[in-house]
Amino acid sequence: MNMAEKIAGVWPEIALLLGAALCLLVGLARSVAIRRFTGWIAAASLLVAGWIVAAQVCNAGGVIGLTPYIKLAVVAVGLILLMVAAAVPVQLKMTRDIEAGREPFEPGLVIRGEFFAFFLFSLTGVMLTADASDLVWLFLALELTSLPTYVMVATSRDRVEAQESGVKYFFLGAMAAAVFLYGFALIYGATGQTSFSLIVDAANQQIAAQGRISPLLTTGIVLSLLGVAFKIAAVPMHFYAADVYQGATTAVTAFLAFVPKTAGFVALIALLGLLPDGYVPPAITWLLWIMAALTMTVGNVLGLMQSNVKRVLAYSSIAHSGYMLVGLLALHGSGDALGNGTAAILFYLVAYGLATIGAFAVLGSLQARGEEAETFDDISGLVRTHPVLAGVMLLSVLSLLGLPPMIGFLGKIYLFGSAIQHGFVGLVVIAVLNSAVSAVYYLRIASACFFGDSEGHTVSTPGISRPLAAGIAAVAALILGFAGGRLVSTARDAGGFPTGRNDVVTTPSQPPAATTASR
Amino acid sequence: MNLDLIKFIPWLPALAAVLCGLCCTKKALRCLAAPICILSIASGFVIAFLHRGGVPPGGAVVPFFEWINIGGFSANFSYFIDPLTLIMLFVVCGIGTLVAWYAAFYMKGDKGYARFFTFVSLFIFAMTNLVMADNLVLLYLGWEGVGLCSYLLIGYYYNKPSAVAAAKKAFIVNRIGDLGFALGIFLVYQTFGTVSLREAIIAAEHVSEPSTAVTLIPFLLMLGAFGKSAQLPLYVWLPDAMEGPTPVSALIHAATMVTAGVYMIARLLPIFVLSPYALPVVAVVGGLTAVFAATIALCQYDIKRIYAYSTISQLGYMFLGVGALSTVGGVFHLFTHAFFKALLFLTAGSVMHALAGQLDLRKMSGLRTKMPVTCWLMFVGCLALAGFPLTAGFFSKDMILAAVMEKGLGEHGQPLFLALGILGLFTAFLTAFYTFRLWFRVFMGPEQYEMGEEHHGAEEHGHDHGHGEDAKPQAASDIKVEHHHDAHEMPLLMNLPLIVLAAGAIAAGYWAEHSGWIESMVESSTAAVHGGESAHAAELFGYHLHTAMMVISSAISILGIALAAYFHWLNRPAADAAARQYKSIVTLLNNKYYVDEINDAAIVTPLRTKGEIFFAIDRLIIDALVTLVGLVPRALGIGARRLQTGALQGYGLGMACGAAVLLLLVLFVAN
Amino acid sequence: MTDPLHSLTLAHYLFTGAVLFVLGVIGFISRRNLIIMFLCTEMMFQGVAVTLVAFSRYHQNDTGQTFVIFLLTIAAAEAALALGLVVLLFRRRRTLDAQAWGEMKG
Amino acid sequence: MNPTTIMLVMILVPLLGGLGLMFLPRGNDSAVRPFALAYTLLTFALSLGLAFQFDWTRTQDLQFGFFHNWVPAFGLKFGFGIDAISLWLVLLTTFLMPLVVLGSFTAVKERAREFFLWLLVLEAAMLGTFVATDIFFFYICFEFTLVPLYFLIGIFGSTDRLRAARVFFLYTFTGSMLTFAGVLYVAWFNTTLDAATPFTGAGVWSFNIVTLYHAAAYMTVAQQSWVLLALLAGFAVKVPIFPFHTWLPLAHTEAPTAGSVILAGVLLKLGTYGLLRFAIPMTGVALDPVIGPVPGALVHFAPWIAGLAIIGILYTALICWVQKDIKKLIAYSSVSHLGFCVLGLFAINTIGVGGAVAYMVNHGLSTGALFLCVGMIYERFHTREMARMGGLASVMPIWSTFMIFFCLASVGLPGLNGFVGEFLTLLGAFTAGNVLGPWYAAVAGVGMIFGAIYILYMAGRVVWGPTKIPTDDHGDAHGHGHEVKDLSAREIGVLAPLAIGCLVLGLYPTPFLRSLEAPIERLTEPARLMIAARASNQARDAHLTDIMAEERALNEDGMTIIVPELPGLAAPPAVAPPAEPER
Repeated sequence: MNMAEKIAGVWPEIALLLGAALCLLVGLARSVAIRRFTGWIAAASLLVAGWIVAAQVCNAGGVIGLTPYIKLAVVAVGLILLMVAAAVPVQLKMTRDIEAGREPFEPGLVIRGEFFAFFLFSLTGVMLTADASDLVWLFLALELTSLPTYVMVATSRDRVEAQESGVKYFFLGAMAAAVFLYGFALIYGATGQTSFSLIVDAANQQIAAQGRISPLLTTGIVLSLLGVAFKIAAVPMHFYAADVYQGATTAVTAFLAFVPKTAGFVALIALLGLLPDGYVPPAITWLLWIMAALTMTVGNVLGLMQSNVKRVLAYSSIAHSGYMLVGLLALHGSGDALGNGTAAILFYLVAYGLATIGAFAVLGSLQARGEEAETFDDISGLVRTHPVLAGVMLLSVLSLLGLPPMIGFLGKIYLFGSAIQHGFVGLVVIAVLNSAVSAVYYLRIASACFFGDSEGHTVSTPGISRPLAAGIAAVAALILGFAGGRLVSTARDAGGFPTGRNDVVTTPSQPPAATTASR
Repeated sequence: MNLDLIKFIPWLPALAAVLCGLCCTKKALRCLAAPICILSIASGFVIAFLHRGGVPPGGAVVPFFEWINIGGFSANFSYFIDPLTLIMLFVVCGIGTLVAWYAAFYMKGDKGYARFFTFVSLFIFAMTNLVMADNLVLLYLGWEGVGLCSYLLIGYYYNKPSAVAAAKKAFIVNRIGDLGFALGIFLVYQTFGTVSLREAIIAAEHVSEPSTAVTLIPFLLMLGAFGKSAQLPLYVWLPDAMEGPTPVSALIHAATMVTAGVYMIARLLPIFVLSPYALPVVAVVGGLTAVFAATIALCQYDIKRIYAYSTISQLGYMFLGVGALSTVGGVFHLFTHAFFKALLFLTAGSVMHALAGQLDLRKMSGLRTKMPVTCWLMFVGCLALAGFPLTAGFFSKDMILAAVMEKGLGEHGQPLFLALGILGLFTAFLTAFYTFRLWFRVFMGPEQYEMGEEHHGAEEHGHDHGHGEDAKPQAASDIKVEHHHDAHEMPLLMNLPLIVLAAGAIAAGYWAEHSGWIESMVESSTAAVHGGESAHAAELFGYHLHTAMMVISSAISILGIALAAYFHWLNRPAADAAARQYKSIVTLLNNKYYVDEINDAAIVTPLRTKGEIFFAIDRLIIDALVTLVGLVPRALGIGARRLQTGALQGYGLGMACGAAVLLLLVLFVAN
Repeated sequence: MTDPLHSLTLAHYLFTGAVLFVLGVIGFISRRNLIIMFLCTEMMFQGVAVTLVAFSRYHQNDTGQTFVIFLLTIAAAEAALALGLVVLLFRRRRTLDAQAWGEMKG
Repeated sequence: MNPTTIMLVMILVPLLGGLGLMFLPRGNDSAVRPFALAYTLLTFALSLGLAFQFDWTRTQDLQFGFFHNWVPAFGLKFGFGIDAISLWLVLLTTFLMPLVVLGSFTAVKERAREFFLWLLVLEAAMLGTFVATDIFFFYICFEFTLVPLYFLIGIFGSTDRLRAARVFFLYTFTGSMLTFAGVLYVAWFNTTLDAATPFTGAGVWSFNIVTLYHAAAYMTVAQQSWVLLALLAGFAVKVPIFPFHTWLPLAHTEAPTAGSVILAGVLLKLGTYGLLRFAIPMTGVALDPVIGPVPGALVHFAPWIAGLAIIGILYTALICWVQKDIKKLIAYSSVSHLGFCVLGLFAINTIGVGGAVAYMVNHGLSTGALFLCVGMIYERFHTREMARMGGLASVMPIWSTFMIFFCLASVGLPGLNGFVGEFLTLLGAFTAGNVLGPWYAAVAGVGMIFGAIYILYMAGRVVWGPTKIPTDDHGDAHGHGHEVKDLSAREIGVLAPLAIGCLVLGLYPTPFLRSLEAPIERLTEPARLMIAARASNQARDAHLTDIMAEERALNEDGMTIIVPELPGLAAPPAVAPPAEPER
């Protein structure tokens, strides 16, 4: 694979980066009217990126491999996120004052342009993560995903909580980055390579020589997995999630719930792809097993204790990471049907993203006492004042709960089916019991909306984009539940190939033989 | 003769029930209920009568329509008709017609007039189904159906708590027996593969070596019979059942329904003989019940209760007879008993009617001048019940006693039956005594009486507001208004059925026995006793015994009557003195051996306590366990929450330690 | 074995890297000043860097050292971000004590 | 109209109709009611149409088969098809719904639009459950029934409604999540089978119930036990089988009348239906690697489950007796009654299972009607305390007549519908040698006595006895001073069809029962064969080897639903879904 091909693969990212740069430039303009364009620029660059991806997909004759799938998902969900985020900068008091002419213009304080730039940067990072075929690349892509989000969290909201979120997110993120970096170093140390395919070759040699991979390589992968677990908020790297989700403005929270998680799972899939086919050291199986069980349990039990909807959704986000970790265990599956954990995760990411963004968008569409709605009180009796939003919220939580016929249900079939196919029945039982626990807090949200009495202080925020985004996400979650066949087969195609070795993609090969390796 | 008409016998009353039910809705239609009901029952009688000679030997099956058919199991509405059925139909429809006739007057002015006849029609429907059933399940339908009607009619005065309680008790106690019956049906089905009476009987007759299961069948079925026919220990409901209107007591609780148990055993005799112990058990229970109930009847003061216990006692006789393999005697007694007991109840009803519901023996005396017809009608009934020579009761009771003694003294004399025979004679004495105690108390002696508070004959309207009904004063009914003034004789039309019954009570026994009708009927039905030789030998030898028994029981009966006359007519203070002297026995008997109290303490209260305990368990243990399971995640949440301190370093520590622990765990433990 | 420098093996470098990393972790947990905490994360990065360079030398290829270059770049970017954040925080609370930022919990 | 279309439309009418209610002009909620009634009536008419088109000569086949690919990659389909069991339950549902809607006309005053929306959506979900031939389509509808009822209880319930709704949802949801895992397991097992295995469509993911029946037969007993436990987790809670019943009384007491009627009338039957449709055929026969076919987990578990059912019958019956709230009494009685149903199911013979199905339908009618009766009382007096009322026979004679009638139906009086089910389930248990046996029936039969006790106790307190009209807190009698209105024509219209239904099914259930024979024989065949084989141990090997050989010889496609009028294709041979081939 030569440089030209490599660059050809990243045209969508280049489009996004250009868009980001343009946003930064336009954002410097003194005129409010001009600065308003930044959002549209972001949208346009996303559309362009999407068009490029679509063209690539058409050329390749379908979504082959995880990269185009992730890119398409990022573009699609990114557009919805953009709709949710469109109103964010306006919320900053300072920005409002400056725009109203009460404060003198100071570029550093008016973050409309930067916000969208960061937004695009982060999405670029996710796409690049999917492109990664080298540890260095992977590292850079992950950092590109994360760094902008630190800023977005800290500055998106004019409240002390946002800054608290920022500091926690940033510092812990840096620490986690160091952890996975250390893991990368060990992987490099064990194989002498950073390119994925070369690492796999080295690992295969180790297997050929010793019957197993070297402990150093195992340790490296384990450390990397642990570090990347921060991105998906998996135990034990989950501590930040609730605080950060709560402190950030709702639009950013929605962003956090999808974007870094996607990057994290792509990275995890890539890292596990470093293992030779069909070989998983027990250490890694155990690690994933324990992490999955702990993550979903901790997420769900903590979700029970909350009075803040955003925190509830944060813990739900942790729990869903736990479910998806179950899919990681089934990663080395055959390409067929349910057995493929990669495909299951890819599908679930979209399912989860739609549902959770729908829920956050509903929250973002409301404000109570001048602040964003975020407590149960704020959404109490929502059905009386905003029946449509209440309905959207209901659909979203039902999908999160995995109740048929929402898309979340299909996602669960896929994930748990793949795990069962790989013999992880015990884990699936834990997972379904966890789903039952999660019903408690999802129902709390639903019952607050439908059974509570409205105190009347909750009003909707100006603008149509957020309710629209919420509606689109929820309806998509519903429709894809009924008509999810296409998405499932796309995910299956996408996940049906060994990951992280993009060169394989260009030489269409048979999927690895079905291995129903059960423990 | 075409048997097709037979199947309408139950369904005409069913139609009548529907029509009467419709009559309930409009006040103007109410008076139509009685004629409809009487007509439907009477036409049943006529149909049965038309077929009196047309029944083929061995019976015939008249299919009507399908009922329950699944997986090889089949139970349909199809009717089996043989002489035994005919006897029962005569009793049910005949007595039914007369009682309904009587009730048409007796119940006049009652708010629930139409309702009453609805239930009566329904009862006849169920009862005819019972006696005509071709299969056990249909028999069970009739069985439970009559129980239901009994329930509805006992609770007829539904505003009266005691009536409601009595109704409930009747239904539930019957259910206990019914469970045995149902299990018996199951066992029959499992053993013989059919619930058809005829097929089961044929199968039973071909059983050469009865298995345990087969010998169990009669005991289960027996349980049902004991419940329905108020035998020990399931008799408790019948005395309370007297809360119902008196015609109901006459029809259901004396003449027809309660004899269903006897009918069933007679009908299924071939199955009962499969177990060597089944019939002796029936006989023992019958004999004991007879004497047990008779002793209680001695010391009761409520007229209807006395008759109720007497009914139990007489039913005991029937069981004794059937148990002694004298189905003829059992059915014969059933037949005669229907006449005189219905007569007794109806005359008691007349007395009540006259005295505004007064039922207490101690509060009435010397009514013979006020109510001469009733007085002598009841006298006839009493004679028959007491087994006075040549009355109906005399012949049938004698046949039973003779059969029992025959088994006791015959060739293979069994001491058990000898004892039962003596017990039977003793009961006969008691019967004569308490029967005439009642009659002498009510009709002889100085004329004095107190009026009752009247809940019989007219419904207490209680809270009738908002119903557009008669206001309270009128509700007490026209008849009642004049009753408050004085006791009086009943109108002739009302006494007409009583006269018919009285005629039966006197003549039915002689006729049925001496024309050989009853014997030929029973012997050509499934109740026929096969075992020719011993029957023959008994007949030879028993002729003398029979005569002897006639003499003995006549003497006993007359002795009883005389004693009653002395104590309760000629020298009432002597009776009081005797009662004082044996106070503890009298109290015991008056309180019916405290059986209700014992049942209450031994069964009802513990069960109810169990209910309370279970309910507590349900809430405090099972539900609490569920809640506890539900609390597990919450407890975990509380634990996990302690780690979410909000402090940056704390999180860092958590992450570092967590990662380190996991790393070490998987690297060193898992590998 | 006479010259200590010649007796330095891969293990020594790795050990140094690991020590740096762990010291960084410990520092991060135990220090309360935000700037020092950030420097501790930098120390963790440097531990990784040392490890990478050592491996690069061991494997006789340059990939590891290339990696380090990128690592340092990212570290610089993070530093810039950190300083911006610290300024923002200091403006808000007039303190750099990490404990001041613990409103949200549970 | 094409019956398949009728079936689809029948499900869509309430679903779309319900959603359509949202688009009626706002502010005029009373207009919603006739619409809701019309939709349910239309659904009923359609279901009758379906019954007329149904081929009653082959009731065991899943007729009008039709499927729409949902997620082809997993083999998920929206598969429709009905046999006689489904059809009767569909008819029960569609029959009850108009009555429920009619019965709720005055009970629901606020948010009527939402109320009828949820009611109609619930109907669609229930119908979907009964017509599903794909286990996940079944599961979807099964699960989705929770949502409407959750809202019906939570919005329109009594005082403790929030807790009741939550407990109801969580309890049943938790159970059915385990079922979910079990179903996935079976489907996965199917994919591991050798491709030559007949009927199973091996190696391919499929959730077709018939395919899974066959696949499950190749499991070992241990595997099947887990599957059965997983299925039970969902269905036993739904039924509910003791000791998983505690949610039911709570849900019933708090639910609005309509919710209670549907809950008792149809939703509980989803549990028993699930057991019959999935647990019994799937776990009847297992494969031992050495011996060959052996009795499946069902046969091993049946006595235990039946034991629980019996405990439930007696235990809850006694609890009923000490209740003070009529509705709670009836709610507990449901647990007791459903115990008979479960007992019949696990007798695994035609009589017992037939009785259980009859029980499902009959209980739906009689208990549904009782809840309606209680609802009418509650609407008048705003209380359900038995201590506060009595002797209503004298003020509400029509109501009392109905009440007594339905009480008697519920007690199992012969001639009314309750008897048929009760008698047959007990008979089935009694004659189920090698599985249950006489003792089971004998002990369960005590429930008949207790049943009479508590029902008559209730009737004795409410209908009979001295008249007592409940007074409200101010001491005034409810129902506008002293006027206590007896049933209106509308209310009679609600109860009368139910009463007629009870009577017809009580006196002439033969067509109903006959139609059940074939499907039940088919569903229970594996288990029955195994039980029979166990009985005659000698004959076992030869006999079953024959069967397996025959089955292999038949080696046909696993898709056994009959697809009528498939264009361009001759109608496929009516491969009915035999668990084992016809002999």
